[in-house]
This record gives sequence, structure tokens and C-alpha cells, in this order.
Amino acid sequence: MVDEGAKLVNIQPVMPKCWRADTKPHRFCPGCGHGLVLKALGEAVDDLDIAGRVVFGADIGCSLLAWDLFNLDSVQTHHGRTVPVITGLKRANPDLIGICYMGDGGGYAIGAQHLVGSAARGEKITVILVNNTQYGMTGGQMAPTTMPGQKTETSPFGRDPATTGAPMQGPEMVASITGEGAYVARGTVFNVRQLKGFIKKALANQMAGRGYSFVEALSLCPTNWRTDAAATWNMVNEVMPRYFKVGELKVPGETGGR
Amino acid sequence: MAGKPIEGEKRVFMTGNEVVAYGALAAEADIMYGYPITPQNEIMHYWTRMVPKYGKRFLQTEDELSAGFTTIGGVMAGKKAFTATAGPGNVLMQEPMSMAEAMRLPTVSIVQQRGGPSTATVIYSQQEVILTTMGGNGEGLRVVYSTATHQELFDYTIKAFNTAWKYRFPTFVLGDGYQAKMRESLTLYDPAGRGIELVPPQPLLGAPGVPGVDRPPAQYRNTYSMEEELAEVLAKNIADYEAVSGEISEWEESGTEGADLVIVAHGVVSRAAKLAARELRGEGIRIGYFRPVTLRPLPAARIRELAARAGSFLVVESSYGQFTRLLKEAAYGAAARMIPLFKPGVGVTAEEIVARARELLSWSMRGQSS
Amino acid sequence: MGKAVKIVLAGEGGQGVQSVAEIIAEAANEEGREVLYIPNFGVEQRGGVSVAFLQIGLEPIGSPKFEAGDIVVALSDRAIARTARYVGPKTVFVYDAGIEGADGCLPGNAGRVLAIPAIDVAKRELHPRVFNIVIMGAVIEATGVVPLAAAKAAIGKKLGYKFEKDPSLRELNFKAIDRGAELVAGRLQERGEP
Amino acid sequence: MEAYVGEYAAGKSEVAVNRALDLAGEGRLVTLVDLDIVEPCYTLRPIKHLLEERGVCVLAWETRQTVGLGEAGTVLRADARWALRREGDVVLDIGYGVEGSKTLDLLEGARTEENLRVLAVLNVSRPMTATVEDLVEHVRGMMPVHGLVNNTHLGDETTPEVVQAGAGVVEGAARLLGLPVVATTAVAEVAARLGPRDACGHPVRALTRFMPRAFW
Repeated sequence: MVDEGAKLVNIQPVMPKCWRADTKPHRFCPGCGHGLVLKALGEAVDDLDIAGRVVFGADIGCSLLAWDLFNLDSVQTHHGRTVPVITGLKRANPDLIGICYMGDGGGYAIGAQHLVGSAARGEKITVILVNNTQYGMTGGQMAPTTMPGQKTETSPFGRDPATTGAPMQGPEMVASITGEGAYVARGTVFNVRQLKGFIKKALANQMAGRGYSFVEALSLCPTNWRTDAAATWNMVNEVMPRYFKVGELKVPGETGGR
Repeated sequence: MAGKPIEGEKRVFMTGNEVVAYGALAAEADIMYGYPITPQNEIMHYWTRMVPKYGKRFLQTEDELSAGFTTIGGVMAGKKAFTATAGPGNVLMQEPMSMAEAMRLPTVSIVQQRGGPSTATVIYSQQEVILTTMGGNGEGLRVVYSTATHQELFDYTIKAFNTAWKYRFPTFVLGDGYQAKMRESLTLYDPAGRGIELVPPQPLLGAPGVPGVDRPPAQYRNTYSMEEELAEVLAKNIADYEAVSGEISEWEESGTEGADLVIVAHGVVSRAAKLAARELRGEGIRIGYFRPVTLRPLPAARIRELAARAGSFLVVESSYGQFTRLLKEAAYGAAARMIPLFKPGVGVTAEEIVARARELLSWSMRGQSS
Repeated sequence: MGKAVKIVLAGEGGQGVQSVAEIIAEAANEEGREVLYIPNFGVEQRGGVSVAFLQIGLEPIGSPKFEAGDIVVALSDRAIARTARYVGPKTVFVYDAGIEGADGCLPGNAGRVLAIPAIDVAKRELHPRVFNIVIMGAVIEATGVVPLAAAKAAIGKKLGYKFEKDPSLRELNFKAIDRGAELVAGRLQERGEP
Repeated sequence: MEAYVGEYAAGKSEVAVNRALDLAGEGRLVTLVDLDIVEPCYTLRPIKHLLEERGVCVLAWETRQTVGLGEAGTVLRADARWALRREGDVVLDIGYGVEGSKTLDLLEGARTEENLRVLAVLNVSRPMTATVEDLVEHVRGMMPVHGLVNNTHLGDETTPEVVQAGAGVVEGAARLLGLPVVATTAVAEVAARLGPRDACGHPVRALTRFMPRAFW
């Protein structure tokens, strides 16, 4: 028997069943929010017991680091094209459950037309978009989600809404262009339990064939924010919600949303 | 759902776009993804009309990037998926096709070339040769069939699916606005009736079984970290491509034996070239005709042989040397001169080719007598 | 026969030139001829002059494009201007005699220029709607690409459902073909033979 | 503990690598940390093994351990985050970036560590940092900074005159900023001709160039 002390030392974080052990530890920066979102997604896939039907699409940017994170069939593409790849897959084989995992640059800028087109058509896919307010992998440039005054490599004096616009309201846009059966929510890594609930509902919505499902996850990027732990949590808990309202925006069967 | 779309053989008179739709049907294509652009629209129009009857699928996407990437999704799901485009749409299409090349995906794309650059005309050209053979930020590891007649549009649409699924390189049927819109007669047939075996598709993603339990997960990516890692993947793909280039490449030729002048053309222009060569030969003039059917991979060995023997190639194309560039590369080091008859963005008639050939022949006669 | 007969038909949208070309093409195809038909396309297809290009012969047709037509038919002033580029020294240029101001813009280089009162004949003797069928008769007579009977059969195939409802339409259309043929009969010394 | 900060291509990495090697050469325990997270194409990765052979502990990814560097890959290592808790000398090579030395926030204890000295590496030959005014503004944007390093150079065309002129400009900026000039650095051949101190009296450190070998 192992004694009590040794047991404590050997405690490992619990990994979702659908994660691949042989590609861990994953390669995100310390303090990165992706791990939290992907854990929520992994647990949702476990809970729904759908690993045999899921195809996971990762985009470029930091989300691409997830291309071999799961024990799931996966395809990594770029520039928001994950949405049409998974759309094409789902259209060709509707028995599959398609997940698009992407960042705010791919989803709201270079691949925005795919988000708009797929949402408007009501594709039976689930899009999980991670909003960390800038382009992480290319070195911290301004994104559509960058907040007013926020300094990035391409807004070195802070984002000026007068010349570069206001932070993109993704879920609000998706909610307004999708039909009845759509599920739209914005979660946050500050509340992973709630985020996992949103993702589960989004996947269940796809499985029921009701319509589009979209979850934006407010996330963290201490590396490019240059923030320590306290400032990082302050950013996601205090600053980001000023611009991005957390909650469900559209739930099938409920009128008006919340 | 009806049975086979084409039973036995059937003589028909129709537009090229219709022919492509029937060709895809005969090839047992499952799903088309597309975005409207002239002159390929009727491929979608006819396909969508046949969809319910034969249990097929169609998706109109938000643009050609999406049409290409959804086609990629379709083939990864294990379906015979295809798309069709032209001109500026073909420009956008190159991004997904680069990925298809990177991942060795059996996509089939029909290109009906229109005038360029930019939106130019919706009518006709052969100006998408470089784009279709070498487009994207890759090495042109793809197969491009340049068709000349409606019969070929049908034959090679069927063949494109087989080539794509057999060799796993993105495959293109390169037509043009003339072929798209004109009508002529051809014979539709059931491939099985002619002993053509259709290569069955296979799922790349979503195959049976739970990944990590029943089988390893299938995981694809288009990004690498290191030069060496990329170099290894490319080296394998290039070696595979080189290995099958000989068996994929196709050409047509006549009267090249002993001919000092060979008229070289591809696609619809080759019809005029063929006619011109025949007319001149009718007058007892020794003149050759050569036409690569595959622009990628080009029948390079045959081109080199001919270029080593002939004095000149009269290269005729509805673009400003795009086709000639491919020929020159293949024939590099051989003696033949490449004499241009370039008509970018417009069609070429047999009369023009005959006139140009006569001019060249009279010069060379004069050269011999002086 | 040597080369294919090349035909250009041009008119305003609604004048039915594409239907005429299509029926001739289908008739020729049924007769076992080689046929290549390009309806005009491009920006002109919306509100512009409609042009049909037809080649009919016994051997596979070469280039879809040609420089000069054997017969070029223009049914409006704009069509006359639009088709001028397809006229050569061997071309028979046919236009409707009722086009106002046509005299000033006729192609000077045509082998023969022929005005036929197709619109007038259709209006007075038949029905304005069969104007294009009159033209078809004239084109067939002028080129001999198909027998008139084959053209009638092709019309029957295309408009059969209408003819069944109203058998008098059959007579009207067939008469229009014959009248069209009469309009050019004897006015051309030589004609293309198939 | 020293952190080297500065503009794009100012020579931070070169100065940091040489500093780490010098300290290791004295038999000290040295950890060198790669914190270039904006444009990490010149990084310590390729020369990691070389430095380790010379007794420096290097905290940097190796290219083969990363994924997605096609898009640059701002991937911070977990052990880099805790670098300041290590024993011995710690030399930090900090990338450029709009938030300047705020990159230090990524390290646990950076803001409370009394022994950490942030040194701005300056190259007066770079167009954006060519005058005293430019330098003052540049360094103020990176605060807190504890000292300046004159690394004025023109690559292979560097002459003692170029370095001396740079020293003068850096000295001027240092006076306005109230900061010391810790050193003038130059490749060994130039340093030899400069002598132990430059014209302004700053100590001269000789550099061996490693970074040309350190692409990706």
C-alpha cells in the first residue's frame, strides 16, 4: 500500500477521457485560457459520450496547438476556414458531430464571412470561439475584439475606437442572424462550470439537429497581455465583461433570449 | 430515388456545363459545393435539379474559399465531393486547393476559364493555366486535364474523380467559357458499360470506431514547426507525384513524324490547331499537331522528344504565353524554337493558325533557298 | 462537303433568335450533322443584343470561334451594328426590311446584302409572334443546313405541347417557315450546301 | 539578476548571451531565459546546446518541441515563469514589444525582486533610436529601467568611431534619464581597439557574435 503522503504527491489533474495522454503536457503558455476551454469541451464530449462521432476542427493561431490534443478525429486549418471544412464534412456526413475551435481573429476578421454564412444558413455545427482580445500566436496584434485603449503591437498607443472601431460583438451578431433553432452563448474561463454547460447545450443542439450552435469563450492571454496572475484574472473578470456580456443569448424554444 | 442516371449509351446535344453535371453523376459524385460565377453557373443549376432525383447533395457557400474548403470537408468525410469555379473565383479557390495539396485530398474542381486579369470578361480565355496548374503557395502537386470537346468534358469529369481518389492529388478539369456555354453532341454512357471501374471513396475523418479506443485518432494538420519537418513531408509528396506522373499524363498528336513544324495547343484551341494541321497536310505539307491533355503533370518526356526533333513549335493559346511557359520548362535544352501565336482572352480560329503556319513555312523555304 | 456552314443570328431580347438557333441546331443534330451552337453570353445577355453562333457540318467542328459567317442575320438596328464584325466578302448579310435607318449602317464588305420583309409578312399574313419562325425559314432556305421538313419536325418536338392544345398553331408555324423560305428563294444564286 | 530589454534588433540577445557566458566563465551558476515572445525568429533555440555546453542553463524551447511556429508561436515555457526563483545568476533576454518591459509581469516575483536590474540595450545606429531625444522617449516607454547599455553597431561595418559616437549619445540620454550607463558593448575586434573604457568612460564589454547562427 502506498502511504497517505505519497498519494498526495502523486495527485495529477484529472484529464477528460477524450484527451490524448501521449501528447501531454500540452503546449500552451503558462496561464493560457485555451487549456480551460478545451478541458470544458473535453468533459462535455465525455458527458455526452460522443467521441466516436465527433470531428474536431482547429484553426490556426494558438487554437492550432489543439490539433493533436484530443483522442478525436481532428483537422487543423487556418484563417477561419475551419468553419467551411467542418460544414462540408457535416453536409457530406450528417451523422458526424462537427466542432470548430477557433480564435477571434479567424472567426471575426479573416474568416468572418464563413461565420456569417454558416450561421445564416443554420449549419448544424458547433463553433467555439475563443476571445482573448488579440492575435496570440502572431505576436499580440490588435484583433476585432481588442478593447478601447488596449495596447497591442499594432495599436501601440491603445485601440482608438474612432479609427479602428469598437470590440466585435460576436455572439450578438450570430444571435441576430441565426434562425429559430440556434443556440448562442458567451461563457468565460472565469466560470468553467458554466462554460462547460454552454458547450454541452451547444453540442446537444447540434445533435438534435435544431440549428447552429455558437459559444464564445472569454479567455486569457497573460503572455501577450504581459499580466501577472492577479492582473490576468482582473482582466477577464472585471475588464472584459464591460465590453462582453456573459450569458446565453439564444436558446431554442425560448423567445427573446436572455 | 431513381436508379442509374445514365443507362447504356445515349447520344445527346447539350451545353458543356450540363455535360459536367452528367459526368459528375456518372462518376457517382455525392455532393457539390459551389458559389455562383459565370460561366460555370449551369453546372450548379443542373446539379441542383438532379439532386433530389438521385439522392445527391448540394451546398451553396458564401464564397469560393468556402466552396473549396467545404469540398475538402466533403472528401474528408469520405464522399466524392466537387466544386466548380472560374476567373476571380478560381483565384480564391487556390487557397483551399493549396490545403488539398498539403494534405493530399482528392478534391475535384471544374474550372471554366473566363477572361482575365480580374473579372475581365465572363466569356472565354485560357488565362487560368498557370493559376490552375501552379496556383497557391505550393509546388503544383495536382492533376489538370484540359478538355477540348463535350465528349472529353464528360470523359474527363468521370476520370477526374478516379484520378483524385486513386492518387490522392487534387484534380482539376480545365474547361473554358466556350466549352461551358456552347452546345454540341456527345455520347453519355454508364462507365460500367464501358468497363470503367469507379474508384470508391474512403473516409479520412469519422471512420467507424471510437478514436483512441478502437483505433488511433485520425489527425490532419497543414502547419509544421520546422523546415526539416516540412521538407520531409514535401519530399514524400513530390516523390509520389513524380512516380505517377508518367502514368497520369496524356496527350494527343498526329503527323509529328518528320515534321519540321509542329502546331502545339491545348484545350478548345487544339480543335482549331488540329483542323489547321489537317488542312495543311491536305496540301502535302508536312506539319505536326501536338496537344497535351494533362497540363499537370505535363507529358514532359514526349514534349522533349518532339522538341529535340522538330525545328519549331507554333504554340497557339488564348493567353499571353502561360501555356508556352509550361512547354519551355518541359522542353528545356531541346533545340526547337517556340513561335508564339498568342491571343489572350479571345478565341483562335483555324484560319488564323493556317495563315501563321504558311507565313512560317514560306520563311523557312526562303531561308533554305538563300 | 468541305467546311461547316457558319451562321450568325442577332436581334433584340424577345425577338427569339436563340430559339431559332436552338431549333435549327437540334434539327441538324437529329439529321446526324455535327453541330456547334454558342448562344451569346457575357454582359450583353442582360438587355443587350442577343447573338447566336451556329456551325453545322458533316465533320467535327473545329474552333467554336469564327471570323466571318456564311450568313449573318440581323433583326434590329443595334443587331446590324453588333454583327458587322462577323461579315466578310463571302458573307450573305440578311436584315429585316422594316428596320428604320438600316441603310446608313449596313456592312459595306458583305458578299450579298439582302433585305427581307419578315416582320411585315408575319404581321400581315400570319401572326407577329411567329416572326422568328419566318426568319428561321429564310435561314434554312439560304443555307440548306437541314431540310425544311426536319426543321418542322424540330419545331413540332419543341412546341408539341402547345400544338396539342391548339392545332392551328402547328399550321401557323409551318406556314411561317415556308413563307420565310419563299422570301429568300431564288434571290441567292449560290447557297452553301451541307 | 539582469533583464535585457530594447528595440527590435537592438542586440538584446547578443548582449544577454555574452553576459551569461562571461558569468559562467567565472564559474558562476547562470540561467539564461528566452523571453522573446513577439517575433521569435532570432531566438536562443538553435544555440541552446552550444550554450549549455559552456555551462549556461538555458530556458528556451527547442524548435522541434513547438507546434505552429509557422505563425510565430508566442509560446512561453512554464519554467520561464518561475525563473526568478532559481539559484544563482539569472539573465533574461526580453523581446521587444509595445508593452516593453511589462513582459517581466509574466515572471513570478518580477515586481518585488529587489536584485533584478532591467538594462536597456541601445543601438544608436537604428533609425528609431538615433538621437538623445529618441532614446529618452524610448527608455521612458520601457520603465522601470535601471541602467543603459550602449550597443551601437552597424553589423560587420562597425568601427570604433561608430561605437564612440553612440556612447556620446547614450551618455546624453543617461544624464537626462538619471540612469547609469552600465557598459558599452562591441564585438571583440572593435572592443580591443576601444580599450577597457570608451571615450565617455563606460566600461567596454567584448562580445562574441552568436545570433547570426540563431535563426529559428
